[in-house]
Amino acid sequence: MEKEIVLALRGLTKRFGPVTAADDINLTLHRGEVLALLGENGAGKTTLMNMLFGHYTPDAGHVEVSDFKGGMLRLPPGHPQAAIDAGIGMVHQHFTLAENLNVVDNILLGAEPLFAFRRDQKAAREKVRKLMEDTGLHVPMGARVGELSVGERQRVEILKALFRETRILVLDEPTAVLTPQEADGLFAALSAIVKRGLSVIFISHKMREVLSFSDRIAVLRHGVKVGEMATEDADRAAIARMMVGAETVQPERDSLVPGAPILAFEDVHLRGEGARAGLKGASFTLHEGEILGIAGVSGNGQTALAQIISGLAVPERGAVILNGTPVTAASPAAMIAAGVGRIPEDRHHDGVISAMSVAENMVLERLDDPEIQNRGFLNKPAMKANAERLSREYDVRGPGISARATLLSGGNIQKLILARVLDRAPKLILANQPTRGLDFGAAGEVGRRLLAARREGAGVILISEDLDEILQLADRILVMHSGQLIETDSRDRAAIGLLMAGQAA
Amino acid sequence: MQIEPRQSQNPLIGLLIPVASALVALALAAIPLAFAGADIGAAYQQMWQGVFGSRFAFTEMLTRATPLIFTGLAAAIAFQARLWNIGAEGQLYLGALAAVWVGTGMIDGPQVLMIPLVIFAGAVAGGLGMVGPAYLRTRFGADEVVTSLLLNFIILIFVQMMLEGPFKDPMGLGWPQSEPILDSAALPKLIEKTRIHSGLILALVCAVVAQVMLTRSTWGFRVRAVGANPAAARHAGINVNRTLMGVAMISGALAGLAGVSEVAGLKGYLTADLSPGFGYTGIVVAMLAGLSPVGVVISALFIASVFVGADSMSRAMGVSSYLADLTVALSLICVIVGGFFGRFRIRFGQGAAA
Amino acid sequence: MMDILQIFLSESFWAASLRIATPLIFGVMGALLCERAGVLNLGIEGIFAAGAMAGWMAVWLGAPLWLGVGAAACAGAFFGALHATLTVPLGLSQHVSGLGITMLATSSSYFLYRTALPDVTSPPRITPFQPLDWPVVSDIPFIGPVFFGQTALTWLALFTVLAVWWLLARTPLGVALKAVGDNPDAVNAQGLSVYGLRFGAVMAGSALMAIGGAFLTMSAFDAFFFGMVNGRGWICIALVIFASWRPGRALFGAILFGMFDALQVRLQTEAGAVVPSQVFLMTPYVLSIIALVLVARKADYPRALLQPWFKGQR
Amino acid sequence: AGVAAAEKIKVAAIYTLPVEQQWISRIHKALNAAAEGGAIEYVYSENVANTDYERVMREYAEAGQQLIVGEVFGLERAARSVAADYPETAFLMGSSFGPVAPNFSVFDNWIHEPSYLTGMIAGAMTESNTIGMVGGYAIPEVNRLMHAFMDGARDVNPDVKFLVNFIDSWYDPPKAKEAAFAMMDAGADIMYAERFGVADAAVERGVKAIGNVIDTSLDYPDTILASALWHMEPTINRAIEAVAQGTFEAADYGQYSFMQYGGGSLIADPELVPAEVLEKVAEKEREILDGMFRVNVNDASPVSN
Ligand SMILES: Nc1ncnc2c1ncn2[C@@H]1O[C@H](COP(=O)(O)OP(=O)(O)OP(=O)(O)O)[C@@H](O)[C@H]1O
Ligand SMILES: Nc1ncnc2c1ncn2[C@@H]1O[C@H](COP(=O)(O)OP(=O)(O)OP(=O)(O)O)[C@@H](O)[C@H]1O
Ligand SMILES: [Mg+2]
Ligand SMILES: [Mg+2]
Repeated sequence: MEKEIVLALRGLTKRFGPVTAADDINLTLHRGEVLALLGENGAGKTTLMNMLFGHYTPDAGHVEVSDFKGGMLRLPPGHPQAAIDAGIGMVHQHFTLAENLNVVDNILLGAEPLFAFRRDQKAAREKVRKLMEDTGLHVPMGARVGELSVGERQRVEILKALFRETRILVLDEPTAVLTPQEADGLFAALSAIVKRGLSVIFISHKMREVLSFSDRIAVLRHGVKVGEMATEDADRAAIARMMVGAETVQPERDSLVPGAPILAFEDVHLRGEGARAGLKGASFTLHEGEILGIAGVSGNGQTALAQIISGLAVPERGAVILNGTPVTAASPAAMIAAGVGRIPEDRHHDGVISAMSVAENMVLERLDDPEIQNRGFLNKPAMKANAERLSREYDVRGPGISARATLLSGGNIQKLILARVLDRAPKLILANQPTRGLDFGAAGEVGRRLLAARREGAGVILISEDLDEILQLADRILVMHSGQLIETDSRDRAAIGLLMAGQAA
Repeated sequence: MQIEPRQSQNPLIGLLIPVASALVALALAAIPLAFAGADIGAAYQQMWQGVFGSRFAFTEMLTRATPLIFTGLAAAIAFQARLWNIGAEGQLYLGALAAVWVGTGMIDGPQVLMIPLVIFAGAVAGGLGMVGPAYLRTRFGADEVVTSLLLNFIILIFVQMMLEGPFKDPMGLGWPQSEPILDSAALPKLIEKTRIHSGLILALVCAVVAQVMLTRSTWGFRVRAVGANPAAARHAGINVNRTLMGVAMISGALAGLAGVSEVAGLKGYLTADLSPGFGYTGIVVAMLAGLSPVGVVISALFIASVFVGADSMSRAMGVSSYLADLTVALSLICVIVGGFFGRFRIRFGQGAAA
Repeated sequence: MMDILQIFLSESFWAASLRIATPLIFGVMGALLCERAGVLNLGIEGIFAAGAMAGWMAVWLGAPLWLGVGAAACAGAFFGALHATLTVPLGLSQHVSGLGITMLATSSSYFLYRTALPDVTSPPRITPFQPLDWPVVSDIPFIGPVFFGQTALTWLALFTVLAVWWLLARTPLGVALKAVGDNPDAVNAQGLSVYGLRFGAVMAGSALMAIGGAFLTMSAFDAFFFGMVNGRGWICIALVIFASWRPGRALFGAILFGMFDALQVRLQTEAGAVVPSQVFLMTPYVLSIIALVLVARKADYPRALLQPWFKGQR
Repeated sequence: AGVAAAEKIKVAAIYTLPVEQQWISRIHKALNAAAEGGAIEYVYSENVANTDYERVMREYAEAGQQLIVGEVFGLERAARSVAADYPETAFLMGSSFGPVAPNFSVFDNWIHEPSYLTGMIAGAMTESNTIGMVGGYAIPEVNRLMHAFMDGARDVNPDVKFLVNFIDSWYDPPKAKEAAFAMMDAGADIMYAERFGVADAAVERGVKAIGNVIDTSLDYPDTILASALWHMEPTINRAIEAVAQGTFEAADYGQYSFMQYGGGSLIADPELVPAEVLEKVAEKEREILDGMFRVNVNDASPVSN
């Protein structure tokens, strides 16, 4: 029996210049239903949700919500307040948090009357505390959001969306930065609320969550809704085919014999920043032709590890030996020169200069290369040729090589960085959360590239919170917890999960 | 209502908009003119005459633009690296002080030696004036907006002290001014009986060099990278602090050259009222030019034309000479708003028609 | 050394520090409001002049003093609205717009003044705010003259600090203002108007700046002069950063600067014979830089400062 | 020449500061008076930056102004070269240097004589033997008046001490006021008010003040003991007459600011200053007018003692 319709999108259309990001999309949502919205990077999912919530004014179409009395109410376009008043809560793909405010203030922002002489902090805190209890999403209430980890921030986003009498919750990639455990916790909590009548639209690239949590699946491709199905009738291959319009293959790891050691950490200590753990006596050795997977919940020392390999920091104690020579000074340039390729965790912050062109970003790390410059002057034709070749070889898609990198989608930015790093045939690759936020086609591509580099003899350090990814790509697995590394031979998800939580297997 | 970037850049619009903005600015200037009871038509004619009416008027405009090109370049280069140099005014005075220090008899020699020496001294002094704030930022995290701004006050007072002390012209009858620059160290005049001098050539050369360096050299690449995203630049192996210090030196040096040009090209000696705020106006010039060095030349010429034209007009019409600054301000605002309509368009309603 | 101690012990020194600080307090609070909302307002130097002129002119034309203060605030709000229009919905460069406003506000004030009073050879005077004469408390030694010998505008300045602090720390509006200066998307996503908040903050902040200007012509002095703002606006821009955008520290910074200036005057008088007067004139600025270097750490910059925000774009 | 006499002389003035500034206000006033008297047609530009000054001079000369008045302290050489380019135009400029033939005349505010006399009054009337002096910038025009004042005070009271302060601005009355307050705190009971703001501070503290250049006694009742006034009319009127008669030539008009020509005068408030002091001052004034006493000219920057 069909439940009542709480939300209907009617012919929503949005164009950005020549791009039609959403083309005449119709979608309905029922009470207590969980709808998964799928599609490749850039398919138009976020755009659609932004129209729903009033961030974007649609070029055509409108949004209707039920008015509780059996009728439908048309929302004024481009008006987030109206959406909020209608009981819609949205968790944005990119956090919409004020980092200078604490958790409670972020949640209360806009929820209390603006022009009041003072605020009832006590009652508000109580209400937030209760919400945390109800949802199982716990965050230190008084902490400034700027000091929280990404996972904690994601929880604040969700609490924010649920705080105001929400009956329709929109989640745009809520788990992209969560650990599997956190994600499971989130869905468990949400399921409870859904049972009480909450309707959910959620966007994700993680097939496992989609299949286990949603009731229905809608798929977008190039701004068009290409299909809808009940989750119970769906399987991975079918969904993938609908999303991409073709068959997809997952990367396969063939067996290789590792070569000589290229990087060794010997009892390395480095203080962490803020609440994050640093390294407390980490030791390991990486060989040529080997992918070393570092599993673990983010914030346990991964950042410190990455900083050292990136050349941004040197150990306070212990030794790092690269190609047989100890690393003594923090210098990214020296690392690059030594043949280390670094794929940073935060691609927007550390990976690209988004105000500069794609071509420029592709030579960012080789400004001294005589192929790129001549006596300090850039060789523009060479840069252009380089960018065209890399775009082709690594399938970087976007408005063109002279467009600013900000116009690329996240997946394409990641491909840009991969191209820049891998094209130099690095002997050592640091891949830090390389597939975050990518659709599985793009994520598969990253995996294939890393495997190809391994085949060429490179050693790879793969830091990831995605256990599936580690299990799929890594030759050896180290679990990181509280700044320490423990090697495990186990390939069992549960056993590794216990290590990640700091318990001996 | 929605603001959207224009998709295609219509070249006609690119040409039309600055012209339209200038016309709107002139129309707005009619308000104060009417308020002061002047004949508006005649006023516009006088304004045109004040810039293009004679060779003299035109050279005067170029003379006024010269220091603005230097200070505009100083701001443009620093701002490209997101180094907020608000201290061009002070650096200008440092450059001028250094120019009179070496140029008034400390040493003497032929022109080919003295002129480069004076220019070099001024550039180094101006550059050091910005290296200080840049160092305080990279070393202590002290915001360079504050330090470079406060340094303006300090340097100006310091210049006064020098002009009443060691730099004072003994023949100056007590007036706080430096000795005159030696003839061998003075920048040659370009046209006799006008004030236009070779500082203008130097400024244009600097603009072209800056343009080439910023867009074509690896140095310029690094500067832009550091400005746009210092974290990514550092991650990519660019030495951010060293780049910033270099930018500070060059930016300050350009501001210092403004001082050299004014003192060795125009006035011949240093007084504490050498600059009517060229350093601050330089920021406007640079931003108006979208931080492009060649654009700086154009916007400096524009600002100078409006000022000189309106100033001359206010005199001819017998209205308060504050009208000149008022007209410059109005033009500036109209031009940036015009620039906005060049880049964006405003759509009303749902725009479903398309 | 003895002399310096004596200066610090004298009540007149502290009274002077507070008096010198008063216009700065208004200015720094105004700049702080604007910047907290994400808008740098370099129009401050001109808005000071506009406030000085509007307040004075209103009183000179016969308005009561407080109406003059109101006129100044309106003038400030007007230029604030212009700056906000240019920088908030249109998202134009805050540097250029601010410097443009400084030019516009200054030159239009002078132009109006001169066109209204073409033939003055000596500046016309008004009867300014007088030091308040509080019963009893004015007679308390030290505290009395320092605090209770000030004019009503100084008290208003101190009250403004309290009000701004309260606004930011205790009210929902303040939370929203802080948020819009940090991440406008956060505010927008919660259904609040980014434009409205920024507009309001810039107008209110500019009104405060203008009252700072009015203090110069209606309390510190009784006539309007060309150029009498004399860089005070720029000092405020520096003080806001010194204060890490916090009202309490901004008050401290303003009074510190007032102290440096009051000290400078006294030292110059005492020791002007041995050291050039300029050495003393420099001290407030030099000490300010030293103070900044000492407190400088990663100040929590309003992250959205200088960043334009357009609805429906990323 | 007969025809020209009927026509008004075209006079333009160029000031580097606004016309309210004390110094400039005296020139402006004299020219306004001449304009009202019908002798001249008067236009002016105020607050002209030194960078722009030369252009303005040329513009006025090109526009056919017959007499150009102004002050060229910051650009002595440039101004003279402009004058050389327009030999038909008469220039009368405030300057520290001498005149240049054929058409560049100079003047300055030589009111050191009445300043000396006001110094005598201050010296006689101070009880704390401490006099405060607040100046704008330490330039010769200011310094020499301050020194004359100090000499006058020492003449009648050898024990008198001076506190000197420069505020580094022509126009910052609040700052001048603060400097004055500081001096009164340090014991000054008479203030030499070179800048706007000083007399205001004196009024607030009930202290007496000495005026300079302009008469402000009406603005500050019961405060201004005496003022050394500058009158530009003798200078301006002579120049206008010379232009009208076609006899203008390069000359130093500085002397017309002396008391002898009525360019400088003393005004004292008999209600505030005791008769015996006034008598002594009047005697000195006569000596000056008779040429029996010359006030020393000292351009060095004055300091506290
Ligand atoms: N503000 C904007 N300006 C211009 N184009 C935009 C804008 N936002 C989205 N687009 C366009 O909309 C299309 C869809 O983008 P959208 O962000 O909706 O993708 P998505 O499906 O959410 O992708 P992902 O899975 O990576 O989050 C893109 O191709 C892009 O061209
Ligand atoms: N301002 C913009 N103008 C034009 N196109 C844009 C703009 N922003 C994004 N796009 C386009 O939108 C598409 C998707 O963008 P989006 O940022 O949503 O990608 P994403 O994969 O979701 O990124 P992320 O990994 O950060 O989530 C891309 O094709 C990109 O070219
Ligand atoms: Mg998306
Ligand atoms: Mg995405």
